Parts: sequence; C-alpha cells; structure tokens
Amino acid sequence: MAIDNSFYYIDIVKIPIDVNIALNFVNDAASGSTLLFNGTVRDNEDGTPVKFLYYEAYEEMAFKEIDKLISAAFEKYDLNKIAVIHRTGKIEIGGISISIAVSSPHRDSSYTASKFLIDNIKETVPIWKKESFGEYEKWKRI
Amino acid sequence: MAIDNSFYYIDIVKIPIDVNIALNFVNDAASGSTLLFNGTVRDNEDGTPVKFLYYEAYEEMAFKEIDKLISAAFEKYDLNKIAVIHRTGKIEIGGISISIAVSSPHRDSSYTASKFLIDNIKETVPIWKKESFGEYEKWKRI
Amino acid sequence: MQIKLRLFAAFKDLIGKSELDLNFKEGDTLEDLKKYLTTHYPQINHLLCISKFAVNMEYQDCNPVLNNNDEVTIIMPVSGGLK
Amino acid sequence: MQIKLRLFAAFKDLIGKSELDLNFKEGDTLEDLKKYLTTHYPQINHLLCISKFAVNMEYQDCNPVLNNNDEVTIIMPVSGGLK
Repeated sequence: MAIDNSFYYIDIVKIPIDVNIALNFVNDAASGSTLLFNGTVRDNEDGTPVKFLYYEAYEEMAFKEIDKLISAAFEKYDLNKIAVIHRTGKIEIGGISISIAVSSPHRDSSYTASKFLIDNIKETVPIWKKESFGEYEKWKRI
Repeated sequence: MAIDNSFYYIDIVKIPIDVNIALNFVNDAASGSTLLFNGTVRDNEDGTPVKFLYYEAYEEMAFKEIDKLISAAFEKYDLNKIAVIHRTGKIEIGGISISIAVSSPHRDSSYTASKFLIDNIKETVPIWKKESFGEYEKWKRI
Repeated sequence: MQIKLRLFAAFKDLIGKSELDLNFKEGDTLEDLKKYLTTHYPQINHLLCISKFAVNMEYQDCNPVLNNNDEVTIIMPVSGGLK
Repeated sequence: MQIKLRLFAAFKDLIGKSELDLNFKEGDTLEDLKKYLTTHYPQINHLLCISKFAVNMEYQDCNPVLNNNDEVTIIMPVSGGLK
C-alpha cells in the first residue's frame, strides 16, 4: 500500500512506526543533513490526563494529500529525499503517530521543509484522532 | 564518559552513532514532539568529491561547551529532554557525525531548539573535521 | 443517481455507519446532499456547518453538481465531536 | 612556570605533536605565548592570527596573565589548514 519511489516514501500503518524505515529511506550520499520529526502521544491535553489516542484515516485521500505536499516541498526547498509514515488505530502514551524524515545537502532546507510538511499535513490530510480521557472521548483533526 | 542525567545526555563516541540511544533518551510521556537532527557526511564539498571525513575533538572542552548550550536551550525554549552525541575518527560517506535529539510538549519548541543547538555547536564546540579529497586534505571546524 | 457518502471519526460515531449509499436526481449538488443530511441526521448538524467536503478525494470550495457514483466525504475540521 | 599547550587538527599536523610543555616566567600573558609560537613555529602563523585561544577550557577574548599549569589550546576557526 505504501507509495515508494526513488525520492519519497509514504505509508499509513496499523502497527508501531519503525523510524529506521524512514531514516534509512532518506539516507543519501549527497545529503549533509537528515531531520526526523516524530509526533508522539502526550499524557495530557492542556493539563487534562489522556489515556490513549485512537487514529482514523481516510486512507486513499490521505495518500493523495501527502503526495501533493511532498511535491510542493520538493519544489520549494532543496531536498534529496522525504519519507512520511502515519500510524492509525490505538496508540499508547509515548507512541509515535507520525514520522517525517527529510534529507538535504544543507541543514536549513531540512528544518524549513520538515516544518512545512508537518504544518500542512495537519492542515489538509484527512486523519483524525479520538482523545480518550477515560470518562469521555473527543474527536479532533490531527 | 557520557554526561547522563534525567534531562540531558551528552556523549562523544568513536564508533557509529546509534540514533536509538538519542531517541529513546528523549522519549517522554509529556512530549508531543521529538526532533532528531543527524549531520551526515556528504560525498562532495561544493561539488568537489569527498572520500571520507576524519573528526577530532578537544573532548573535555567539547563536553563543557555542549553542556553550556544545552543549559541555554532549556532556558530559552519549552523542552523536556535533549541528547547530543558526536562521533570522532574516520567517518565514511553517508555516516552520521552528530545526532541531536530534543523533545518538547509542542513541536515549535523542538524545531527552534534543535536549530539553536546545531547552529551554536558549530559555532563554539572545539571539534574539527579533516576533509579527504584523495589527493589533498583540508581541516575545518565542524 | 447513486452517491456514496463516506463517514469518518465523529460522523461515523454519530451516524453509526462508515458509509451511506444515497439516491439523488440528476443535477443535484453538494448543497442538496447537505440539506438531506441536515434533515435525516440532525445529530451531526453542529459539526456539519463547520466541516469541509471532498468529492472524489478533492476538497470542494464551491457547490459542485454531483455525478453518478461520486464518492463524497465530510472532512471534520480542527476539533469537535463526541462528548 | 609550566604551561601545557594542547594542539588539535591543523596545528597538531603542522607542528607534529599533540601537546607542548612550555616554560614561561611569572606575569607572562597569552600574548607572550603567541609571540613564542610565532617565532618557533612559523608554519602555523597563517592560522594563528585567525584562531581563538582557550585557557583551561574557557575561550579568552582578552589577554589574560598565565598561571603555572595552565592548559592552553588554540581553537582553529571555521576553516583553514593543510593543503
């Protein structure tokens, strides 16, 4: 199900994310910089204790939207490779919900592109999370 | 030799960096964001092919300077944990020379703090690299 | 014509299904579908007015005419949903 | 008094040693040490003028008086060195 070509890799997985898949994919002899962002499940939301999160994706569209953002990132920034992996289902506290790895010749592009990707993924990609507070639950966009 | 307390971890190693040590160290239930920067050996320097790099550190002072920068980062940004590992000796193309992992409640602090750390480490920490171009060599500060 | 409505997150929970097969007549638009939902599923009204819609996996800003076999999805915005 | 000069990177290569034990007299400063190096190791002059110095692992902006058993290090700047 993963989109996998020479320059970028996208996957949505139901099992714990293996960050080494993302890191190995973007590892590149022409790169001086690699940046890995992991979104992780926090034990509280504005101070209210969180039990766990449950993620749900409109998968086909999520792939398409991530693909668009990756293309935009390659156009805007001097990058070599990009890998984006999102997890769905129940994730415990401390678990990784999303990993974004980018590599670039120089580090500035890694930082700006990684930030661009996570900010826009949260803006447009149809994935939701249900926060479980124990007594009640609440759906949010990622 | 590593400096290792509850909040930060510093090491200078002669063997390949295991990024999982840095990632596991900063993993934190109160964090929603983890960022790992890897500085890697590029196969060229401004277009000239590079064979490999050789890193040398004034270790005792490097620990002290990294320690200062970590304290400054904790003061400036809302962070939970920081890990910095630098490698010395010969590193082949694609190998990691430095890993910086940070974790924070929200992602903005991860990005600004990670950038602050790598920019300033390159500014003040006494570690040098010898670029081997095959026919000649050149020393640089990291 | 047949329209498939896919439901995720709060919409799936509130309606109790992950998709609905709906019948519309030629020329009906996304607004007609929204009106249908408002009438038949009042429990989602508080979220519907702040949600975006995708038709065949593309976000829609305007009010497109629907076509047979279109796949429509309600994209819940930043936050909201169950109690 | 005894001063230990630690040499790294280009300085180690150009002088051929990783440290030097040097003798200075009471009251001598970092500038006196630099003059000594300029005279005895002219091969490092092109780098010396652009380098920083650390005494006991602290960068020095001024010209401190040296003390017995101080550890001095030449911190090569951004780039430079061997051919």
